[in-house]
Amino acid sequence: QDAETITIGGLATLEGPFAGPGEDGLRGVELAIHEFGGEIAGHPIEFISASSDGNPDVALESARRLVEQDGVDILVGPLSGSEGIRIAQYAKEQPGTTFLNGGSAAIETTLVDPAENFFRFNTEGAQWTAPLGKYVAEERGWDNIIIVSEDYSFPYAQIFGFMATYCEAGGTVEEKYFTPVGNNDYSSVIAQLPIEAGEVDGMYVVLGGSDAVNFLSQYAQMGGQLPIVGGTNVTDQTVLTTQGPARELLPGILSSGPVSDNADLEAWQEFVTLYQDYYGDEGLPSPSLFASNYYTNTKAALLALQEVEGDLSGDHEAFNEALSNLEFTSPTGTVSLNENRQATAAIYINEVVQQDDGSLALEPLERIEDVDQYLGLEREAYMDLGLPSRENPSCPS
Amino acid sequence: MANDPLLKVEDLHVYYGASHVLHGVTLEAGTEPLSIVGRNGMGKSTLCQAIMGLVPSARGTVHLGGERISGRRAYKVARAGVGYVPQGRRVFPSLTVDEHLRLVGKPDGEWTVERIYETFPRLAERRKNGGGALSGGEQQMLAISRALLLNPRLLVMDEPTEGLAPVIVDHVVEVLREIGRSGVGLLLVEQNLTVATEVSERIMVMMNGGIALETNADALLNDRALRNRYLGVSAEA
Amino acid sequence: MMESFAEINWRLFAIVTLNGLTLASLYFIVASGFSLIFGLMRVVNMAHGSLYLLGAYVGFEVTEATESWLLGILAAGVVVAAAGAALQVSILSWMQGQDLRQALATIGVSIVAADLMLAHWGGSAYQITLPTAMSSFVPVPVAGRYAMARLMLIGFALLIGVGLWLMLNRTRLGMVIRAGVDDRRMLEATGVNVPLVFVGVFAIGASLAGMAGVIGGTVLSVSPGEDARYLLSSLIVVIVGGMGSIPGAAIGALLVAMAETYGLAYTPTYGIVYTFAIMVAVLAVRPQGLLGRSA
Amino acid sequence: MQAVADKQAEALVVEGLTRRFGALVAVDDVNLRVATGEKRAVLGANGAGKTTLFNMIAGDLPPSEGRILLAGEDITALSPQKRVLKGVRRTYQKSLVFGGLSVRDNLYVAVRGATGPRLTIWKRAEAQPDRAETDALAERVGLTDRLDVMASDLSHGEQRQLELGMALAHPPKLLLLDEPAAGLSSRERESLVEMLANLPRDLTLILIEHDLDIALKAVDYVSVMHNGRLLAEGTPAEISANQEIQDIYMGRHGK
Amino acid sequence: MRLIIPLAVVALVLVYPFVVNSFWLVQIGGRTLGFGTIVLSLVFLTAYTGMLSLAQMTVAGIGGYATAYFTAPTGGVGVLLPWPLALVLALGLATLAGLLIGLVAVRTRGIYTLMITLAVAMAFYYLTLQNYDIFNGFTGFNNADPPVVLGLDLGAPLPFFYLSAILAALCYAGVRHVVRTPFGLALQALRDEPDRVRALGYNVPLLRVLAFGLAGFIAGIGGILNLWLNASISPGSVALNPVIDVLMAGVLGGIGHPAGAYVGAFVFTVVDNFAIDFIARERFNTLIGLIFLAIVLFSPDGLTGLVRRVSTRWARAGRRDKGATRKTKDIGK
Ligand SMILES: Nc1ncnc2c1ncn2[C@@H]1O[C@H](COP(=O)(O)OP(=O)(O)OP(=O)(O)O)[C@@H](O)[C@H]1O
Ligand SMILES: Nc1ncnc2c1ncn2[C@@H]1O[C@H](COP(=O)(O)OP(=O)(O)OP(=O)(O)O)[C@@H](O)[C@H]1O
Ligand SMILES: [Mg+2]
Ligand SMILES: [Mg+2]
Repeated sequence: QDAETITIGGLATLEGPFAGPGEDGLRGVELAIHEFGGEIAGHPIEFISASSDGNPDVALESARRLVEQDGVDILVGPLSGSEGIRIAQYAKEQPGTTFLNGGSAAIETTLVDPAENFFRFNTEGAQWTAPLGKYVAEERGWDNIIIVSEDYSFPYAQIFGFMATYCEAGGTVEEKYFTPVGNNDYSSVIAQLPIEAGEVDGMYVVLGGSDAVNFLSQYAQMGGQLPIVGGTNVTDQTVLTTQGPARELLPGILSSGPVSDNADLEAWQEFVTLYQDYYGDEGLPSPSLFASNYYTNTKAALLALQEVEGDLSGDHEAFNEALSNLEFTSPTGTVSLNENRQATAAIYINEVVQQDDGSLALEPLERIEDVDQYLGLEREAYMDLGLPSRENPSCPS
Repeated sequence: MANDPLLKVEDLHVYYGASHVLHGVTLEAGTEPLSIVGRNGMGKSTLCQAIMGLVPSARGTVHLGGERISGRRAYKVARAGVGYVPQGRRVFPSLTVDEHLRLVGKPDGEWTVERIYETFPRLAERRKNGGGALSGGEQQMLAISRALLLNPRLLVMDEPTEGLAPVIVDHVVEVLREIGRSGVGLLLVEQNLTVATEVSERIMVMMNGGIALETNADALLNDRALRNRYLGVSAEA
Repeated sequence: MMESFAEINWRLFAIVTLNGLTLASLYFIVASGFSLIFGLMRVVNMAHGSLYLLGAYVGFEVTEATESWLLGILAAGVVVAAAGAALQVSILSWMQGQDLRQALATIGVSIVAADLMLAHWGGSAYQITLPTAMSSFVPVPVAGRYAMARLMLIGFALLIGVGLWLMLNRTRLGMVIRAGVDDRRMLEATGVNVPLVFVGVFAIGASLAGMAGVIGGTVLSVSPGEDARYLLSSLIVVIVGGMGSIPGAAIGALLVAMAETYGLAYTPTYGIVYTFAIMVAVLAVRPQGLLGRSA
Repeated sequence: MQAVADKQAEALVVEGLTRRFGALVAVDDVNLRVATGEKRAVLGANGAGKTTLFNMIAGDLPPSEGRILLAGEDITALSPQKRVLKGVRRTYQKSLVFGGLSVRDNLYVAVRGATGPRLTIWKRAEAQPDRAETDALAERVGLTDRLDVMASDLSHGEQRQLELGMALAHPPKLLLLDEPAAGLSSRERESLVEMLANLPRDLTLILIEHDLDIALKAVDYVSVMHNGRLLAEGTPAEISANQEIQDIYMGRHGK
Repeated sequence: MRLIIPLAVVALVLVYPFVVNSFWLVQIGGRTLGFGTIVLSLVFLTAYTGMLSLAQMTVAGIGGYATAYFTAPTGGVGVLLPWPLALVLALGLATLAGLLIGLVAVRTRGIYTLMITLAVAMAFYYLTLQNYDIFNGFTGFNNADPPVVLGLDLGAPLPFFYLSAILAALCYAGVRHVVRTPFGLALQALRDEPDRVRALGYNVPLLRVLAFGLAGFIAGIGGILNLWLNASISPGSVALNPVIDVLMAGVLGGIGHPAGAYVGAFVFTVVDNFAIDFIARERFNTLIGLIFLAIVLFSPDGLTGLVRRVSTRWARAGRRDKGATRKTKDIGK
């Protein structure tokens, strides 16, 4: 007997500056479906995608379209932080649909009264950076740094994670420089930064995509030599695939995040080969963080479906149950969820290196297992930290 | 060819949207001046603009000395040798008087910038004024000069004496006569019958978008009945 | 302690001022082309940013291929000029004088252009390699040392500014353009091939945008989204300075860039708000811009 | 006291009125006294300063010097719209009509501006009592059969007629006509002359007109300007007899 | 005869909810009406006063932010008020914003008005982005749901749709009425010849500012509906894209006629949602751009203009659509 189709909706930013990552994210979804041969327990899997431009309103519009118009059973997405918060909120209106996160990594999504039917099998912004703070304090012996960051919620979260462990380890932050999103001439900020190490041991830079490129090359242009560690986006694919002189500045930069190109983890290797075989030169040279996150979440959905043999009756009761208890090996290693349906997984500390073929890649320096939503603190202790903001946390020198 | 008339308009039709404004105008003009008179809203300006290629004609043709100019862009018509004085002056506010003249003026040819300044001393005084900052009459003089400087074969003038002081009108009449003698064609649309009749012997009357009558100067001046019928001027005037 | 503070602040101030000047130069170069088109033809070319971006990408490709920055900027100038001319002929010339419609049409074009460029060049950031001659430092009083590349910007700006000014005020072309803006049909009736003139002007304006793209892509970098940024900055610069006035554009560029850099340096939070506030203020007081001719 | 009294008798008094444009003195120390109900023509060569004089009386241009009294009251500093409410109306040498509105609406905007509340948003124009006035106006300027045409579709002359109609809305006290006959065909000129002849007795008219047949017929008194100065004043007869004026202005016409 | 179209529209709106699914009801229907009302405020300004304002989305945003601030405080930002009071305040603030923008823009003309309002819009965008005390910065406000009135949850699809429909209808009727009143006629006169209007006894700046105020009020209503549609508002809601979207919708529908606002909003919303289905996932923006371009090129007065021209071919077509195009054409003169 042929069971009815199960539809999966993919929601990502196919417009605006995040279009590149968005496309790669959806590749991740398709890849997972492809891996399962496009069907689960006799249920053919159908895939529909919708686009956003990073603006919550638009994300919501597309989500509604997928859920209410195309009647998807499972929605994977969205890509960016504030979109995620909005969609998680929408999930409450749609108990009949199961939502899995895409690439979005805002803390609040799964922390501030989380939706029963919203699952995030990828780690979020603060989890990504927590290990790095500890690392620079202990391995590099930094005890006084400055921070240069974009002025909105995602960077706040990354700084939050970083400082949570860094300050814990006794480090101090001399100064935080926040620059408005989308500013591209940093020379005036740079003019205020120390040129080489001294009072200040290093600089933590949390800028996205081309802004990172601009900052790095302008800092170099002004002759800056302060050692730099970066937020996760400072070394994402947009930056690593940069064309032109800025490339020379990237090798040696440290960052932390859920993936590492050269991790000799076979789960990751398999994923990369799978990706490259399926997409050839259509895709990026190697899958981006977003591809892996979308892939992980989709795969989780498919595994859970397998477990319940595609039974979505009663508002996905069994299916959601299965998801909550699911533990599996994602490209970045074992993933499991906590009571907020937020992933606990491994995080890498990476260094940018130049490959023999000239391309840039992330070389793992260290792999930290089981980083959970509370960054290894007690739940209460973590909650006491409050939510990230410009001022919070703070540990001035 | 020599035997081609300077201006030949055949069965010219013009529409504005749905309203049919010119109903098949046909006329010929040689180098002797031709005046067109008629009440307001009869289609005189439309005819001029159609000849200049400023409004598209739905049907009919216009020839200048045997060469077809209808359907051409305005600048080609102008280069073919038609000088145009539009109704309502249409001077360029952001150009000074001097710039207006130098824009079109050429060093050689009948009319030069210097000659214009001699003909209209008032303009010479206002040389540096912006077009928008001129008095109505000064603008009118400028509009006329702009057309003269092209040294055209045919002058199309749409109420060129509007807003000019009587002395200047007399003066312009002189100039037009002289132009007529110099072998340049002249198509003059006028409300001022005196001017029309002084400048040209041949007169046409337009009514409801067509040439209603061709007559001559003194017929128009003396035949009250005719004036009444075609221009609506009350008989006892 | 105290005077060391003062010292630091002076150095900072000097550098920030230099940054302001150089950024202003970049803005001016982009805006000059925009001003030419917007100011003189009353065409609000909302696709100006796209032309900038296109220029940058073309410049990058050529520079990489030929290893010559000069060839890069030349190619960009030519290619984008052609693109601009095409835009004028194929679309804008049909709605000459209807500035709202033209603005909208160019918005449509910019949407398509942005999408196609994204398809071709992807989302990553591109940076154009400097001629080694330029990638050095020069000693500057108070500021200490300063990057040659950025100083070069000022040179370019002066060059272009003077060139344009001469073209507009010392040639017949300038007159023709102004007249054409006032009453295009009437100008045609005096025998001027207005369409041709306008295509020419548009091509020049566009090529300026293209070359600006290469310069911007060298000193900063280019990536999707830059088109909107430079469109906006050009709008503000030209509006503040006054349509079609090249000196105006220069002043506008200075004001905006200074507000931006000082804002970023001293009050990062609201820096950007200020630049727009300036524009609002200027227009409220002088609706035609600082040096604009009142229409 | 006495002075004040006979000032009141005068609809318009202009004292030492001067307007400079840079170096040029467009209107140079002009003094006028126009009695209530008087019909006055202002003649003068092109660029003599007539329109500029109007602009200052109507408030469109601030004078450089001098003052303007309307029925004894100093209005020099008043805004144009205030002067309209005091009964000053003008036409423009170059027609300024509202192209996007029908002829009727053009006239109605004029009626409304001259009378009561201008910002009513409760009742539609059609439902307003004063709507009817537009027909009368159209009648007077001979546009009755064009009432529903878009003003932009009118011919030049028709626009001149409309321009005049707008100035006649809601009977003005002081009417300034700047070359009303320009662009009118002989037929329309006749009806203009008729219209001028039938203006209410108490209405004060100042007329700029280069068509002397009209100008000299329609007025009781003439002021002649030259290069911004008041050159001569007198009855039409005196003026047309004046040799100097013939030479600099009237040309053959005077003879 | 003249009633046919209005009646048809009313009938359509009444049955619509019962023939479509919740997506078409809320996201297409509701959005068309709310967003359309914002577009209406733009069309009103452009068509009847000749002033093109890009700040209408901003004014709407102010209405939305105010409503959220007073009905759905988030993260310590905002003051909870009873919803009727909140709405009155929101509309008041929107109108005030309109008046202020009018005051700033009053001396500018045509394309300059477009620019100064664009500047205002961008300034406001960055303000919301950077300010956390009033606008809660990047995150903005979430969970701003419509009130429950006498047990009727206005947030539920059906009530929300009808609420939007009623408000939209009122705004539309209001505009149609105002433009025929002496005030409205004066605005149109001012669009064509400001100097002449002054010489007829009107206070031109006052007229302009009031027009902006009225437009602000309308935009405010649209802004509140828009907020309720998304139950959230953030800087993204007043960024450059939405600001331009309003203009695009207006042009699609026809900036010369109030009906164009809703037609445009509808078409825009549909294209925006479904373009992605017609063309390869990545390139659908090209399609949107091309559609927009085509409309601008081939029907300057938008879809309504197209319809009007076709339907009135026989009767006085020439004049009418001349009148309509004039309105758009004259901007910036
Ligand atoms: N742009 C236009 N659109 C529609 N109709 C027009 C337009 N211009 C003129 N008309 C109409 O066409 C007819 C002829 O106009 P035209 O200007 O040619 O008359 P005219 O003889 O020049 O009148 P006048 O002596 O007043 O200048 C008039 O009825 C006028 O209403
Ligand atoms: N805005 C201005 N700037 C500079 N000069 C001006 C301005 N307006 C008018 N003028 C000059 O002032 C003089 C008087 O102009 P005005 O319009 O009053 O003349 P007029 O008597 O009305 O002439 P006409 O009979 O030709 O209309 C003219 O020489 C004109 O050039
Ligand atoms: Mg005419
Ligand atoms: Mg005059």
